[in-house]
Amino acid sequence: MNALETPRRAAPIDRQHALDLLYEMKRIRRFEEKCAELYSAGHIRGFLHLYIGEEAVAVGALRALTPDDAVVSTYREHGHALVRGVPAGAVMAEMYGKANGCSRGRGGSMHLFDAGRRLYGGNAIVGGGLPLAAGLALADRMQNRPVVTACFFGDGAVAEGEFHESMNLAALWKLPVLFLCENNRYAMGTALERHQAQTDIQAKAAGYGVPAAAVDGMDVLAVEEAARTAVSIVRAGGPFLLEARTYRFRAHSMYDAELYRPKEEVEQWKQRDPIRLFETRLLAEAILTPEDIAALEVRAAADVAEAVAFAEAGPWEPVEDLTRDVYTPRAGDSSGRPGLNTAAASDADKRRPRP
Amino acid sequence: MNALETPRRAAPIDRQHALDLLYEMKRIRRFEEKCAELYSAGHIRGFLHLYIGEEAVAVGALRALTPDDAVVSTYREHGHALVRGVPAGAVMAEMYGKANGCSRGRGGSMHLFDAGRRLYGGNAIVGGGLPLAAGLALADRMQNRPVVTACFFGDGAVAEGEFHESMNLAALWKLPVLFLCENNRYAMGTALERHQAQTDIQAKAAGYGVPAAAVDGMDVLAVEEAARTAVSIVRAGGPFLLEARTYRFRAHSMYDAELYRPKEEVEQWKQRDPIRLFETRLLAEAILTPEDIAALEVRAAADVAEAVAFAEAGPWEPVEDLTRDVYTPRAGDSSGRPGLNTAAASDADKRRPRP
Amino acid sequence: MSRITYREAVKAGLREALIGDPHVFLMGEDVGRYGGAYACSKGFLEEFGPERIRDTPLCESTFVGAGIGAALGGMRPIVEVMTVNFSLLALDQIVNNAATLRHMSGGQFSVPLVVRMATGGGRQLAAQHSHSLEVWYAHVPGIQVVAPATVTDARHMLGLALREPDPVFIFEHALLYPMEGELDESPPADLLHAAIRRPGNDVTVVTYGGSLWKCLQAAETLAKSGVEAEVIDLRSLRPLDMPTVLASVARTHRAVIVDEGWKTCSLAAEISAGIMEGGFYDLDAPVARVCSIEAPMPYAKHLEDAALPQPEGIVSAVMNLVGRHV
Amino acid sequence: MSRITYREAVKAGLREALIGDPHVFLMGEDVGRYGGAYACSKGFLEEFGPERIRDTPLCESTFVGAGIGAALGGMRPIVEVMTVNFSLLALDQIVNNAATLRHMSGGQFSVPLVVRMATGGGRQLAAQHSHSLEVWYAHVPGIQVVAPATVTDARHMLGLALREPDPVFIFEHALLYPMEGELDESPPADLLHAAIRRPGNDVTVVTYGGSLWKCLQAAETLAKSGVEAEVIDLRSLRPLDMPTVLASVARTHRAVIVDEGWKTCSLAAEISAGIMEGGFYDLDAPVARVCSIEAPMPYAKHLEDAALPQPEGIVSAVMNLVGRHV
Ligand SMILES: Cc1ncc(C[n+]2csc(CCOP(=O)(O)OP(=O)(O)O)c2C)c(N)n1
Ligand SMILES: Cc1ncc(C[n+]2csc(CCOP(=O)(O)OP(=O)(O)O)c2C)c(N)n1
Ligand SMILES: [Mg+2]
Ligand SMILES: [Mg+2]
Repeated sequence: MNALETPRRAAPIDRQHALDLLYEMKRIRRFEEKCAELYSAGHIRGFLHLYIGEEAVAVGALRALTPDDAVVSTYREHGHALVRGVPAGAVMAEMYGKANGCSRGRGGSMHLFDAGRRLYGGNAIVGGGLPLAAGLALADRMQNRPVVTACFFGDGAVAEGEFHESMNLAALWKLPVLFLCENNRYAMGTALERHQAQTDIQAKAAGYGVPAAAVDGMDVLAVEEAARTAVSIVRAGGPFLLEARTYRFRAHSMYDAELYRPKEEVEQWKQRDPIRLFETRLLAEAILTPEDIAALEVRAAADVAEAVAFAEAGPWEPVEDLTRDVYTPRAGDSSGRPGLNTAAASDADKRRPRP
Repeated sequence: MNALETPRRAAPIDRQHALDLLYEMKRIRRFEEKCAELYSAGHIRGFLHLYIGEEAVAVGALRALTPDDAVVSTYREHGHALVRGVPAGAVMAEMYGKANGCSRGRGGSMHLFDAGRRLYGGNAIVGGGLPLAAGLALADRMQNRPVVTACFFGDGAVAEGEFHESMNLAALWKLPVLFLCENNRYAMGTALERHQAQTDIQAKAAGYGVPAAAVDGMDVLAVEEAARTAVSIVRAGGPFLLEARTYRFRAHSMYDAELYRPKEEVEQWKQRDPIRLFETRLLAEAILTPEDIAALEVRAAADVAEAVAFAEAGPWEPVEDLTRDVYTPRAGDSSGRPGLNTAAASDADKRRPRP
Repeated sequence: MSRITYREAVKAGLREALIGDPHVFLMGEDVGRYGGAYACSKGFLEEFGPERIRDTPLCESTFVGAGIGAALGGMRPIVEVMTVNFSLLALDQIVNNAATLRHMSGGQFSVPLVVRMATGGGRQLAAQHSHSLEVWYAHVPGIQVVAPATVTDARHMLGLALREPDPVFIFEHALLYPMEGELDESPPADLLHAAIRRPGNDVTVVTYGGSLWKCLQAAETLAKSGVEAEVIDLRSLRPLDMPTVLASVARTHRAVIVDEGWKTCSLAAEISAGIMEGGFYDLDAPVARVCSIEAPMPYAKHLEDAALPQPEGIVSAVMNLVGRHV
Repeated sequence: MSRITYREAVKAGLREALIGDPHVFLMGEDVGRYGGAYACSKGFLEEFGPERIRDTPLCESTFVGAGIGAALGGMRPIVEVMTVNFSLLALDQIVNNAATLRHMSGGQFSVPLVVRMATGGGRQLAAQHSHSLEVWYAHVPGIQVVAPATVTDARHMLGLALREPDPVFIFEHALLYPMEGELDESPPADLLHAAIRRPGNDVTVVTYGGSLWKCLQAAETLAKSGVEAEVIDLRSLRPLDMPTVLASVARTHRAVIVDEGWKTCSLAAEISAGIMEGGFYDLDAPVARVCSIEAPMPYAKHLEDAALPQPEGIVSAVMNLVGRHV
């Protein structure tokens, strides 16, 4: 195992802080276990990529951000969305394809968006979010907003040209991007050693003069601390590459037979389950009691049940609205320009109100 | 100036070797000076990118290859083609657009090809040749041919995703590619510092676990030596990144007003003109006489004059052959398939003989 | 005749190719250990070894470009781009190298490369994973483009593609992999000709790939109303077999094109323009197109269904043309 | 009216945009120190400073993607992709992000991005530098595509594009930059309508961009033979102003489309299909297309000339249609 062993911190852990972190991780876990069930039952469709095993990364890292910061994510982003504050009901409804979903049912599991929380998706193209993050950071900087853009991507994405190009651009222009690599050691069925010539991902940052660090992605406190340090560097004026070393416990997606890795490897990593690890420590250090933990379980389960109910109760978007939002409605014109509404003009173009 | 100072070698320089290198450099210089003239006269058209100032790189580096090795080049490739052995007449005729050109007048200055000499172009897309080089090297390795593919590219190309992807793939699969960066400090009008966050290009190789070196690209002997070392490493089984630090003395192309760099900088670099540098040394070490050098000049001028005559005398390809070689002629069928020759089928598809 | 799935057919074609020529190798994301995103190469790594079944990193531009280079270098690569959606990252290599190298070099090189990819929507994969961009490929001289719609074509088109000296792009509609069908004993003679999948004299329905089955279903419905549709499966998208289309239109005098791409600047537009040019005087009514709604593909099933061509839409387009109503 | 070059017009439009809105900035390869590959931003770096005139490294996918991100983040980026040829490297960002983000997010975001690029052949730049891929862009819902053919449009389309809330792609034919023309005092009212550049009643010639001037030249020649061609400049390639085209065809009963793209699956095909659908009963003859020969562009001038649409070819296509010969 490559995951870093982080030394125990001397400072005692604050009880409320511990409760918050543990709850967030449990809520993601519970939420996704439910998703898997709902997928089997046919309520969720398309691709579903579970984050189970990697919860400490989202929970630790996103703590380091303020609400004004921006987040760019991947298709394995339920955890990111939930921690960022997107209501679980809106996320679940999105996966149901309901109009009360956080993307109005247009996006599904891979395309969770929340403008109010500066969550810019949800991107199903591996590496596709990296240039967006550079641009968002540029916009913030040009508008003198002292904020950071956190960009999540997997180890697999590191091989794509966009990683290289975006790191270079962000470094050149000193853009406030936190490049956050969730290294779960696999790109679908391709192990890290078979897709990266240099498997020490954070070491690649030197090629761009970018500071970097790796952190044990199974230790939520370590992730949080590393992210805080990274964010403060980014906020002071330039990119940082943080590599969180983690592991996904489940299949790549719901269609995956997992032929590419031995069961024992998975079992070994499960010994370092970020939730169990944290619980064990909190109990050992007598910060929480078993009853505290049981209460969190109950709360997480209730939240997820509520989310499902919200999704179940949600309306379907009317089919007539199919081409809505292909283009932005133009102010002061709702009628469209009849002159352009011909058979050859597309339905979308037809519908679209023009200035 | 960033160019490396290379210590004088102790071993004396062989006279014939010196004559060869110097002649090759002079021939390129002369050839390209003529190209510039012919461009102004309208005989050469399109984009013309001169290599003047960078001659030591092609001359030194290509010496390290055998005829069985492969070469992938850029749009600034007259020097590469000439040193590789493509007859100057065929190169010149190509720039005239004549049928006796090395690409039958289809390619022009940016697309010199020579199958017999394993010169795979001539690529006008910056970075476009890098994946081809990886593939050629893969093919050689899979067919147990103990050869190397040398891939030239500029400092500007290093920013493109293909550089990153190709380095990673070549390193992962231990492909015999010599990545040869001609760092002339500018990508068109953009200086190295403004397009690379890490200006020490060879240092980027560490991100892929690839061995690398930088060499003074104005010192033809140093380039040759570095290339020989690099090629022996590649031949033994894996990629190498060699960065040759050089400078182009002329405009990026014939259209460039050179607003982006001070004249003094150019003048300073011209002090390190690879031809003058080598001549001065050869004279100082009494390896050549001024008469030797004058004789080379005469020979180079004659060769170039002959090339121009060859080009001038060349035929134009008949317009009827315009769609020839869009597809490969199919063996045993010259008639085409009349059934498919309709108005809607393209002219190219029409012409094409089918199996 | 035997009944197999489209996936098995693709797999059998690949296996035959790998067994038949030591220069053939398969390269792409997850073709090895994972067994292929659509399980078309399951077991191949064990059977043919890692030299010939090559898992690539995520780098579409480079592994497609490396396929072009390997083809130049004497190998016979089959590159799998997992889906057409990701091929957007490789278009520079395809358009500027694969399609041009022969012509640009004055005929010195060929690029004997086969690229396979899954295409199409209908699986609730939303806007970035549901493209049907065959029309873009069909626009590019220097390459061939085919779309196997039947298990027989899925079984044999790869072998035919490997006989071509130039780049061939094979588009497999992702919805077809689990589809079962009868495998014809006799392989198709070539890649180039369209096939009449259902004869009829009242209207010509031109389609390809995954839409074929919707068209055949629509034709059954139409037959109940006494309208006999001739359904043409283009098979090859470049070059286009317009003679087969025009001969049919000369008989039926009406045509509907069904294409899962967005309508504007679609492959359907090219067929319509081709009929305009070669069959104008045969037409009793304007050629109609049934394409996808011009919107990024939505995730929700009811919206996706409404966005894609469906048998009902095909039926009513035909009924409009023949001047009747269902 | 004043006489200026197309380059000066583009430059004046850019300058106005930069002066008018502090959120506007220009980004791309060599837009700053070099002054733009086509000198359209010469002097801007000095005038507006390096924050707003940003030279990017060579990384088309990332700087276009960064433009999308900056637009999401509240800026008003103008991204210059030096030429359409290099935009192939950015198509994933364009198709999968710029065109989809609004719809995919359920309308939460707009992408107010303008991308400019040079397009077309005719300068002996050979196969990789002579593409006319406007048709690919015109296929994609979620974006707008325009092609200024006149100095007036070159001057004003950028400003109009900056009023649109969604991504607009501006294609400038590279041969036009040095062209002089009269600048109309009154700017065009919108981006969306086609313009009749020459009225006529015998045939409709539909075109856009660099080909407009070849069509006008052909129309002059035709006029000498007594054939009056109406020349329509599409201006907007997405959406297409088919009503203007159809109204013209309803008068002339004949149409020729002139498009520098390769013929198969061209924009010309879409116009032809659109006339099929909306103007079939008006036609006296099938719509014809004059496009580029389907081959990678050769370098040699005589071959390139033969590959591209030329006035003579347009004249003879029209003469074929009207049943006369020159
Ligand atoms: C450009 C692109 N290529 C291929 C795919 C198919 N694909 C989806 S996820 C994935 C693996 C990505 O691995 P990684 O970046 O490590 O993320 P993880 O799934 O491990 O979180 C692949 C190959 C894609 N979505 N986009
Ligand atoms: C993908 C791509 N983008 C942009 C261009 C336009 N262009 C041609 S050469 C060049 C600069 C390349 O610089 P470098 O790689 O350093 O090579 P050099 O010209 O210095 O030899 C640019 C931007 C191109 N040809 N291809
Ligand atoms: Mg991973
Ligand atoms: Mg350079």
